[in-house]
Amino acid sequence: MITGTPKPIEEVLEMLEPYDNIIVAGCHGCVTVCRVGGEKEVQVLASTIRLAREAAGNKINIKEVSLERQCDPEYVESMRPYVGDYQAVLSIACGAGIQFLAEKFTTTPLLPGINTGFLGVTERQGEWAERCQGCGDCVLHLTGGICPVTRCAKSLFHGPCGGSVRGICEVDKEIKCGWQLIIDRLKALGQMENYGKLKPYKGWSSARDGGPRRIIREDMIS
Amino acid sequence: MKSGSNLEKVLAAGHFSVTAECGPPRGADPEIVRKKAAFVRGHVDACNVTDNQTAMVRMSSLAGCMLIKEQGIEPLIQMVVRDRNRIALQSDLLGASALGVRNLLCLSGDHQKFGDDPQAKNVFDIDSMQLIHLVRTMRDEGVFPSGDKLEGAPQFFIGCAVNPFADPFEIRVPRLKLKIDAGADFVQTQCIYNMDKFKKYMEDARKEGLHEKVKILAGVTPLKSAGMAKFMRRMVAGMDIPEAVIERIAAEPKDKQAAKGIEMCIEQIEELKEVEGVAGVHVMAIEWEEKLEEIIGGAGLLPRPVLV
Amino acid sequence: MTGNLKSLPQPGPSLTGAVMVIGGGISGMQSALDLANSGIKVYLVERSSSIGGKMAQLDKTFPTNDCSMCIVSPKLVEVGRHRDIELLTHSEVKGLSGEPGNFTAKVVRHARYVDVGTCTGCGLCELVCPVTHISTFPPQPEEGEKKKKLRAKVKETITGGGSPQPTSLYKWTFTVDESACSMCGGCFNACLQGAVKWEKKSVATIDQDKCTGCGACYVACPEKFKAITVSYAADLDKSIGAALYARSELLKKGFASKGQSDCLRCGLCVITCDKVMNIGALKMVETGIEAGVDICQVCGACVSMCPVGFLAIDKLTNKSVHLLENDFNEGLNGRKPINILYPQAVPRVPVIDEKSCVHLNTGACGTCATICGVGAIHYESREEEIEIEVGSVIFSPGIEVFDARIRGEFGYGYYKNVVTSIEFERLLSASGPTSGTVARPGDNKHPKKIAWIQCVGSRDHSCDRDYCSSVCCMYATKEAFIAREHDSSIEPTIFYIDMRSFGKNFDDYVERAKEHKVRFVRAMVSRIFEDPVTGDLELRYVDAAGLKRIEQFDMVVLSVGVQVPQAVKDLAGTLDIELDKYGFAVTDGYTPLATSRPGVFVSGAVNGPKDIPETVCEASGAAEAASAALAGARGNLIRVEELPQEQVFSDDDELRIGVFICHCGTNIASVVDVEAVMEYAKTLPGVVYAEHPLYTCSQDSQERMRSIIKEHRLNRVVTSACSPTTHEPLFQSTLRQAGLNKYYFDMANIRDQCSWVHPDDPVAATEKSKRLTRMAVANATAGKPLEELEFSVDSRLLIVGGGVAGMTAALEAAKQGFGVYLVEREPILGGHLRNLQRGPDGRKFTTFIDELVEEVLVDERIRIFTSSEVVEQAGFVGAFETDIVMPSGATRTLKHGAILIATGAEENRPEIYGLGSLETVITQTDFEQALEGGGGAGWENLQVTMLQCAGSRDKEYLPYCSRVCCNHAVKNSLHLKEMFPHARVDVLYRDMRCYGLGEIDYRLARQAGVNFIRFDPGENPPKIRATEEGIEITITDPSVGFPVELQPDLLVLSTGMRPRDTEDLASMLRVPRNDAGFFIEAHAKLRPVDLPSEGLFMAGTAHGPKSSSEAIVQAQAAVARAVTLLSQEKLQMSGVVSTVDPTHCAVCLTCVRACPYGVPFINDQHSAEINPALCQGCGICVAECPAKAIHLGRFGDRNIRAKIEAYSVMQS
Amino acid sequence: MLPCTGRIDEALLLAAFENGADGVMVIGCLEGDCHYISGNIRARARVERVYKILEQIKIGPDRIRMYNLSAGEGERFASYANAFVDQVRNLGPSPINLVRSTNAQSAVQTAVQGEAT
Repeated sequence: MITGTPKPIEEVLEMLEPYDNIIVAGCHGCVTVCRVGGEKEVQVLASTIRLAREAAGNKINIKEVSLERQCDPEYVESMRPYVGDYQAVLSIACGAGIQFLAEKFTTTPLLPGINTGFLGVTERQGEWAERCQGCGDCVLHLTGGICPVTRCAKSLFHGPCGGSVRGICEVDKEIKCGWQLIIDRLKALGQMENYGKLKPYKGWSSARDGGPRRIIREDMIS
Repeated sequence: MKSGSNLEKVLAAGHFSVTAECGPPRGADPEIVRKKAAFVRGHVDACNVTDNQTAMVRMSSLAGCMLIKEQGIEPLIQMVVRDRNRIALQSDLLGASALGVRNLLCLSGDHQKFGDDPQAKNVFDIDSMQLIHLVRTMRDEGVFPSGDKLEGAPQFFIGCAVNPFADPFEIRVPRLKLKIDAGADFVQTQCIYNMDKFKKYMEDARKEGLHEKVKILAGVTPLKSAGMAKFMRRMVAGMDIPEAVIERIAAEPKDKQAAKGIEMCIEQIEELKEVEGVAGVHVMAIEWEEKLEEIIGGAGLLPRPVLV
Repeated sequence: MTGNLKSLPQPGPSLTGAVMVIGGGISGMQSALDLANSGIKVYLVERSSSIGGKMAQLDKTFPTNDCSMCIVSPKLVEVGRHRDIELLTHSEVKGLSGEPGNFTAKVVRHARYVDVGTCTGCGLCELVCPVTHISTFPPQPEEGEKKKKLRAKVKETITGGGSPQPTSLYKWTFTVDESACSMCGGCFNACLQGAVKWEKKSVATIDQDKCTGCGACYVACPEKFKAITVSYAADLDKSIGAALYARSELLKKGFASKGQSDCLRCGLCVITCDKVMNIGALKMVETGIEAGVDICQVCGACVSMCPVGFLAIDKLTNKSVHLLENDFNEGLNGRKPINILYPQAVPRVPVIDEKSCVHLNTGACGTCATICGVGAIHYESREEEIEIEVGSVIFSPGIEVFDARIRGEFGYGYYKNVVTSIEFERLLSASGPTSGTVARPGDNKHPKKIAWIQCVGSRDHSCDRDYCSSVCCMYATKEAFIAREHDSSIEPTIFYIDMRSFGKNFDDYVERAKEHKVRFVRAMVSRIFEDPVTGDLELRYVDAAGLKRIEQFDMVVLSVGVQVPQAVKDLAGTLDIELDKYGFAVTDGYTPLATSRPGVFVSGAVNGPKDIPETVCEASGAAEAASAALAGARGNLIRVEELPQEQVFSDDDELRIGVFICHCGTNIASVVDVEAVMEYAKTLPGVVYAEHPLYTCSQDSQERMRSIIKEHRLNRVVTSACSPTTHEPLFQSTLRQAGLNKYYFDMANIRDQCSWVHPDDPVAATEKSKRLTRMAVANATAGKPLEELEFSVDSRLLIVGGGVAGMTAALEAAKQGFGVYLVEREPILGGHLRNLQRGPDGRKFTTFIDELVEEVLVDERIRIFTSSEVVEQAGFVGAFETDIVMPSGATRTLKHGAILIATGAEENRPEIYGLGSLETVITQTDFEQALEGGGGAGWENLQVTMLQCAGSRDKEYLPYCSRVCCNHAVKNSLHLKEMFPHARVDVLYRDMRCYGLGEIDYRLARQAGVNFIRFDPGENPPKIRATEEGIEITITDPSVGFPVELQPDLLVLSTGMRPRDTEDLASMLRVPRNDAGFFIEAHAKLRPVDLPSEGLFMAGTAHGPKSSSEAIVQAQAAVARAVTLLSQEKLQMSGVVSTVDPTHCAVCLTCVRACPYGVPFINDQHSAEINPALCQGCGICVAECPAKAIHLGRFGDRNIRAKIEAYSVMQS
Repeated sequence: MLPCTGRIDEALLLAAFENGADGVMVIGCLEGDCHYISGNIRARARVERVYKILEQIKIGPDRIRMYNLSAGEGERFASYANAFVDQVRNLGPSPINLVRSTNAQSAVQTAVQGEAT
């Protein structure tokens, strides 16, 4: 899922300074699951903003909405009837959702309420970790199912580097060396021969380096 | 001869070779390089010039190479893949070769987190292994990786670094093999203190016949003090300093520890000379270049052979 | 309710499906609840006016320090409200005839004078009753004789510290009725203010400007004329007594802060004595109050009326003065003749004590009846005798404490600062006479050094109390512990003989007490001397070193033992039950709850001294034993409530809210302006009806509520009254009876939260009441009907473990009519008891076990699986599915409604002192076996040393006390001495824990020459050398003070018990075990055989070490508890459970991870789902859900937000 | 009154402040003694979050506090309540209430109780 963290409230308040009538929009997708942008967070954030603003003698009116997903046009359209009644929308969906709103509602400023994080997994309740960078060219079959691009701090294809000590990355004690994980896994799978092969240079064009990406599947376009 | 460099020649002639290292300054003052070069000159077969080591911004490696070359030292350019994508790397390789640099060490580079600009974006377009391969392709096939023909192929004696003590244990030798397959001509190792472990490493490498495919220069660093030893053990990733080594230097009074460090380094080089497959030493006298002569000479490796 | 019994052979219609439970203490209550909850009608007969017994008197309970009242009061409420428990309080059993299955009991219901059905328990009668002392009533006129006014011959004048200060505060107005005035001038003479104008032969008049309202004239006016009338007096419409009380209260408030102690000249005392009590002993004179000390009846009414405490009863009479003692508070304070036993009493209905009530004795007073708003007081009540038909009887009348006066050397009764332990409980109790402040009775000083003296009336042959009372060591430790919690400067010391902390976690508790600076001194105190000036006490004792000691204490608590009261002994005679010489019921070790009379069962301390959890076990066990024979009649006599169809409302329906603002007598109304709150409530949106009943909870108010709901077509109801914890179920059932869903209701607690906490600020309290009412109305508006789903119950019981507990449980459950699966790991049934030989009564265990096995085998309702183990468990209460693996390796799924764990324990065999390698070192069990085999060669002169606590109470081995070893050692010693009188036994012990009647055998063993030598593992551990060559033991005998050398032939170790390996089972069933591996009960005190998960029970040594009799009791108890479930055809799930809105669920697993019970799961519809049968209703998932997709019935966001929003709406 | 403090969430606590509370007390069972095993621990975390929010938006963190009590500690409850009311009195009306109306009587507190009986 796409993860994120709440923006510091001071930053949000600063963004909102010019406005006194806004929408706080949550998303029922990934950000609900990672507990940063669901209906409950809409309530908490809206309450927090109202309190802060009223205390500062600068009351703000907030409409609280939570879209099924902010990344699908039909759901986004459901806001259209009333979005014009507000000065701005503070979205706590991921960056994709926020932009999609901005794209659809061209006259309304869209403000981010969260910092979008990464494509990750829930390691346990309250702890998420990155697993994929969406490079568009998956090599997981060669690396024991562990992504060298994401899991190695240097995205090395022939790791580990000298900074790997006892399975820990030199960058941070909390980061496991991705290459140690890959090697452990290859060993367990009996696929160490994959390690000994020189990998071709990574083609980054399928990643973000090729410009904003688009997937078109003709068979599905109706 | 792949590159025709002095180092390549010395090694090819079967001499026990010596390289050293020279870090460019954190500034634009060429005199600093020249001063360091004076300590190195005549004592080595080639001298490494580091490339923004530990992600601290320094004078560029190529400029450093040129400055020491002016001083009559054969340069060995280090090149990390952290800061440059494959376009910049190719371009710099061509430039270095054009300027007469013939020795190259391909590295990943320390993570930017440790340097001046931890907020910087890293590149890592290709990794060091792929850089070796890239250089070899350009040198041996005379083409760009893209397939286009080069207007003059670069000439490099291609090196890489290995850490015989790094985790995980089981990939140390396979990894060396991989580098050889990629195109490495020589390797310089991380500085060695644990001789037992290093000998075991060499034994494993010999089993695979790797010592015959690549020239192995064993890294050594003289210890200035017991404190430094402890610091390195604690702070430098993959540094294996046995307790006995530390005890030995710590047994000396403080003012005698530096001399002891040099004595121990010389002993170590003597010992390395006897290890089958070790083709030379890489003496990293970090900010202590003035002792190079004492060390290298002490180990009976002076004067350096001059080959034409 | 009879659904599960359809398959039962009906033993004929003649059985009576009812049980009479005698005694309403914790034992009787538990029996009653277990019976009534399994379809048996209960008559609960209790001598005193309310149930609760001794436990209600206790402050805290060991070893958890739970508040006793807190944990017992839910039981009280449940018993009080139970449809199938008929409470016969203030009643006594006078006879029992008939046969088991069909008894007829004669029960005398003493006159209570207060109607239990009408009374609301408001307590106002108790407040207004002016009587505080035991009166000496004047002789009553013979029939037809005219009542004569008494004339005082001896008079004393009470003069105060200063001159009387006339007050005309809250003045009454006295006027002369001209038509009635006899012109005698009595009033003129009586008036001290010169306010009466009178001339001979003319009518008197009163100058209102001069009159202070003292009523001297009123009293002086001769009875036959009654020419002076009172007006402008609050509550005068009720009675003069009520009016006097009202004015007295007002004056008390008015002078409360003024430090007034001189006479006010209010005249209330004089009027009370004359007009209320018809005595007329008091008169107002210039210098004060003149008392006719010879005619005073010593009722104390004048003193309680006096607003400033000017009068003292002993100055007003020449008779001896006796305070009417509050028995519940052990006489530490007083009570009124009309008295509610204690604040949480059930029924919370007073009783009038006919010995001290003035009205019942002289016809005077009668104030309480005039003040009672519901007319519940009936002076004409008379004792009545009723007959009740029951199938069985449970005898659980409880015990009393030893009369400490018998041990004169401690000065109890003379030395004021020597109290009994039960008195000390009341001193600690927040609801006790000192409101929980530890003060010594002599001078109310806070004592620092307090001593507890153990075994007062226990283990004492001299006063015929040979037995150990079992509970004193622990309660003394608890009292000392709690006393220090109340006041950390207290230094408690406990003087004891043996520390008998033999129960589960008891030793830990004692250790904690030691850490909390409770000092334990092993010494017998020989005498106490009181310093007559200071009231301090001097204790004399001999310490461990044998030195005579003298130590001063501020206060002494006598740890009095328990004993069977004479009345109980008499009752046992009436019931024809055999008692032992001490008065405890005689029972058999294998049927420990059956008395000598078939059909009559016994439970609680009358069956031998015991603590609360053991009593609760016995109570459940007795319920089981009493109902086993009545299983065929189950459900015959219970009442089924007929309820009307629930009305269905849609969201569009008009809101019609009814609000009831309760006065609670004066509880609320004396502070909160209930009328104003009611008027305010009427203004709230949706409210169509509001009223302010005097007692909303009274029976007639509830009937009225029903009719109002119908009449006004209400669809929501709000009460602003007392605590929802106690009263919400009542109101909810009224709603349901009126056809409303019971969740269309909310309640504001304006008593506890307004009138009680803000008595001094009526305005704010009223405003807060409005606010709370507004919030409750908002919440009721947001209310939604909730459904309480029903599901079928599988009536079978799974029992894991086929030892004595498991087999007993199986047999009993089968007798109760339920199918049983009995799963035993071993190939044969019998468990650990097979290794033991004989019970304390000398009968062989093997015979008993074989009989038991035989019975289990032939019972076709019991399916036995030996060599089988539980491997998988699923489902929930009422519908479990358990997989077992059978010896063939095949798995079988058993379906059942409840689970009983009886996995047992085994003898501990640590490798110490050569046990296991030397033939001369054996365990008690080995020794018992050897004795059973007749001993060995040369045993005539065998020398045996027994080492107690060998690997027990030892952190390295078993840290806990195994409870049975001391008795085991005594039993084996006696057996050996009996077989070989010349054999020698030395028992090395730490504390001989021969609790209860075990003490008697301990005494016999000492008399038989068994030598007991105490050791302390820290101070004088025995030095033991056991080798092939022999055994050498050196120990310092503290009784003589020098080392003793022993060279026994045999070293017998008491090694204790350890639980069987149940780790897998416990994790499968998700039930907790303690560090030692024993299962942890749901509640240490009141749910001793329940496991924390619903539908799971345990019995026997799986719970903790215990004797076979105790295991049998637990087995019976566990079956009783299981039957309360298994006998239900259906179980109802709570409506207050969490439900997931599947259309909104993000399937994020948050709830799955957050639920402490692991209930939510993701279903095949890709939504989280919560099984309402498993949901505990805590709402943790609701608060965590990031999509707000979970709703907790009646605690949803809409409810809470409605309340929060209503909080802030400022009233208009 | 709630079945367990585990039921209360941050949005509701903030709503109390929005609705004019000057302070909020959350009262749960003693830690380790939660009737519902872990509800009070969850509640504590939520209260801590609201504490931080109140601090950041300058309403004042000391206006919220969680207390743990057993059912038998009436006296202690009273003393906690009094202490908290005093604390909130010292803080004065919440900035919200100050802004809203100088005339409006400042409400002192709303108590959210988690009672597990």
